[in-house]
Amino acid sequence: MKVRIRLFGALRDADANGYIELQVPEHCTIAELRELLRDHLRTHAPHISAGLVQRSAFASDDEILHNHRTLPENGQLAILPPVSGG
Amino acid sequence: MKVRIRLFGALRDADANGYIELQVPEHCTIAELRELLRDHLRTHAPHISAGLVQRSAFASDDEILHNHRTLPENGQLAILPPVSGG
Amino acid sequence: MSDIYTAVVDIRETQLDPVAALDFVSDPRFGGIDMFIGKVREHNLGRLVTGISYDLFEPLALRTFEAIGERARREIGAPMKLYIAHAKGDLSLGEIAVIVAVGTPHRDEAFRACRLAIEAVKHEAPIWKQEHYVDGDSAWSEGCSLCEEHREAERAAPHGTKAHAHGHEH
Amino acid sequence: MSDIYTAVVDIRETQLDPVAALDFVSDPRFGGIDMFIGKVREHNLGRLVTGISYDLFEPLALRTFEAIGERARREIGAPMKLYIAHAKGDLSLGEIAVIVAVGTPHRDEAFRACRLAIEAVKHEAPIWKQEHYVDGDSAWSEGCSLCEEHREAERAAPHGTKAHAHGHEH
Repeated sequence: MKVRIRLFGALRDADANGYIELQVPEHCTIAELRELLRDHLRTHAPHISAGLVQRSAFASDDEILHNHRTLPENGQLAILPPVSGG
Repeated sequence: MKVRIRLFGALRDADANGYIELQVPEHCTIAELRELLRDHLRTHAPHISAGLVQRSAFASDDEILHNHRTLPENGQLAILPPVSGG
Repeated sequence: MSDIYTAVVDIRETQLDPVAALDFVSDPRFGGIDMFIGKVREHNLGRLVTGISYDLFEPLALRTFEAIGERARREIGAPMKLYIAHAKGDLSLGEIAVIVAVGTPHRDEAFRACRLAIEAVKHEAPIWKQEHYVDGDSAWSEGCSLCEEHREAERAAPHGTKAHAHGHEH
Repeated sequence: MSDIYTAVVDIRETQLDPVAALDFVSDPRFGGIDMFIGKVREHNLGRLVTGISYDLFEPLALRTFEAIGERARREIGAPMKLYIAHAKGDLSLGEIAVIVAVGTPHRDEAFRACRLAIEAVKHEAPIWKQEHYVDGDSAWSEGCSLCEEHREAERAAPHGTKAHAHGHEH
């Protein structure tokens, strides 16, 4: 399936579109998606640190999705680097 | 000397003028003044409780005057019942 | 002291103004502002309140506010602007009785200084509150003694389950 | 939930409004209001700041604000109105980035709920801050990981003298 991952904060530098699209296996977990995204960025956005991806959370519009979760059916995700509001 | 004691809060009921004037000895302490005021109120404002006078502080315009202090030279004082601002 | 503003506001002339408080404590150095506003509420200790009259000993109240400001400044040890204003006179339900606002570089300092200042205003400033009830009755609030000797006597006595060290609610 | 107001405010359209926040949390039942305002300040970590850009993941930010409000309500166990608004876009020095305001019957509840809410907004809401410096440079702030696994790893590691449990200042 194809997922679209919206980018925020420092991760916006990874793609000027504001999102990244990846082909991933059905029933992929968030942990697996994180690996795939890291591989993708190593090639397409080498200036983004792997540590930043490691410290980032994935989320749907509704909630944070931790490592054991599977992907939302609509394939719409966001990756949230460490937050600094206020 | 004559002192004028301004009244506030619940102690305003002690005298409609908003103050009480007393004749007191020179070099009187605040503790002694408190006794004299209590005696005065027992006669002139018996509805005022002695406990309220006991729990009240005396003050000049500048500061609280504790029991060991002597009277300000200008004879101007205030008696402050327990406070309840805010 | 230009970083500390203190006022007693006669309610017959004007209302207390939160916007003026915020303006006063704002500063390019400051990222955090905390403001406490005390208002007349409709219930107290189970009775329906229609208004509150505040009586103040003004010269000493203003000196007390200044001293509180200096204490807050020492306590937080950071640049700070502080605004303390208290109403005087007859307030209706919902009207503002007191404003304390603090600006500091960071939020923790602002919260700490604001809390310290409002607690001190309530416990130390020569201000008295008379509540008016819907049944036409009025009562001066139980308060906090400024008399050192009495405070010590209260501290020595046990107070049952009340958290407040001197045995009354406010 | 009508007692909790949450908003993301696009700074190109309007500024955050402290008066609107105070109006929202005012209520005849409430004697205490505490309001925290976060503003863009001119220094951070020794650098001169000219402005801050805020990036937000809006749907989740609003849900997070709502959840924070419900948590504050449970925590204080009293009637409460709470207002949380955060700016989005490019802010100049002195402009308001965030407002949290709380109205409750008594002041302790208002202070506690306000503090709880602003801490949660800073540590949990999907919001990112890019600082712009006088030398033309810009940097995204070091932040707080929302990633559970990473938070646990940080908790397990020692952090030297910093008070903040996850090893960065904000």
